[in-house]
Amino acid sequence: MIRVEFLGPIGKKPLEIDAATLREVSDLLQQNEALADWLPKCAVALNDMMINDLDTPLKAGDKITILPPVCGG
Amino acid sequence: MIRVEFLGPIGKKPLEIDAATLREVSDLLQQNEALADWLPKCAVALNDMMINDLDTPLKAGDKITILPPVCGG
Amino acid sequence: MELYQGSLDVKAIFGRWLDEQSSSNYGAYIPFVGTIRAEDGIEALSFDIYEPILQAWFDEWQKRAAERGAIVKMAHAIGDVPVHTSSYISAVFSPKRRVALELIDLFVEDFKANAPIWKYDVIDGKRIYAADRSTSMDGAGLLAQSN
Amino acid sequence: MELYQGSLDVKAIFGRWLDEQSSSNYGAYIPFVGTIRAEDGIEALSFDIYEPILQAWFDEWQKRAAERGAIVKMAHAIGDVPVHTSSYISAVFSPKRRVALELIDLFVEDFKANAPIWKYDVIDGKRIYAADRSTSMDGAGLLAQSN
Repeated sequence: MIRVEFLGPIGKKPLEIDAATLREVSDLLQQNEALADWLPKCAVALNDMMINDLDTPLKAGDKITILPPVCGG
Repeated sequence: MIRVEFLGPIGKKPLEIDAATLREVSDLLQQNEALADWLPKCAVALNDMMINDLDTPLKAGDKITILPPVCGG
Repeated sequence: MELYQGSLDVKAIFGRWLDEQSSSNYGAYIPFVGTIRAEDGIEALSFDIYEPILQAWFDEWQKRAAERGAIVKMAHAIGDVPVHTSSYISAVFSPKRRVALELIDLFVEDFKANAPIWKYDVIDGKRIYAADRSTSMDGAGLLAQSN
Repeated sequence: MELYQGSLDVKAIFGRWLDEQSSSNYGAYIPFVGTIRAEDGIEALSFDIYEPILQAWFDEWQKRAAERGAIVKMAHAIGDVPVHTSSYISAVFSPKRRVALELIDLFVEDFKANAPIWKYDVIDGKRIYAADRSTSMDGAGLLAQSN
């Protein structure tokens, strides 16, 4: 299982999903209407490392983090 | 009389001179060998205002200040 | 990197960083102190922070600063920060003035763009995400791409 | 503008400026703290200041800052300042981050170029003009022109 966590204002509980690549995660999340507005604006981390490649392979126990637009300071 | 003051490291006592314009002050100071190395590097103030014009007229009681290269901080 | 519940004690943090580097022979110390402005009827701002990625971001910046002989410091508030108090302090120490002035600008701007911190207006006790002032992080939209 | 005999009390000055502006609704406060580095065998640096022109320079900067909604502050030491102590603090307060970051850079650089302050190395108790690190002010050479 892959754990997907949604940070800050998204206000959505974590999901546990099956996926072999980040592309499969993308496919699954895009089916979720509550995320339609968020996904185009959100960055993604795998095990707390920022990632930029949809072909990133996943393994059981991986944690994916969805980061909405930020404003520190 | 015009008073000419030399600041910081120049280490020269003030002069009292007669001069009608800054150009005349320049002529007088250029005759002073001790100032030969300083004058090309020094900026000038008249009554504590920085000036850039040799034709600036002078009047009795004016104070000219010679400012060598600076390094605050 | 230091995270605090609520407003920062600006003088204490400034003074401690100064003391810690008092014999490090840095010639320039530039802190940036961010204070909550009273505007739009807010009583406070409130912050969520995701610490693991903030720490990684900060560690990467410490490396970038070290390449120029400098160090960076950062403190940020978690939760509610009332107006006219401080939520954020960052700082650069450097042997030289130019490096310090350049790094504080880059460091603060990259912080605004990429530190995983979310801001909320607090109005009548309610917490409202500051969507209009927030910016997408580098790489945003990856999961929204058509396949 | 504040001038002090000898080293600056950095924490006191930083804290007082912070307190003075505590309800001014500035969002950004950026001090620049300059500290004497131990190098080239110096025991201290020493400074001469010509206050009337420094005050005029500072007043002009206060106007420039005001045009952008900001204010500037400055403190400098007169006389000897031992290594690892502070000779110089300047600061910008501004409603907005970008203005503060831009002004502190311009303010500090113009200070280095045009504030009427002369620096001396103190080595074995002797005061030696720091000629190699000093720069001519804007308009230098006026009196050396051939007529």
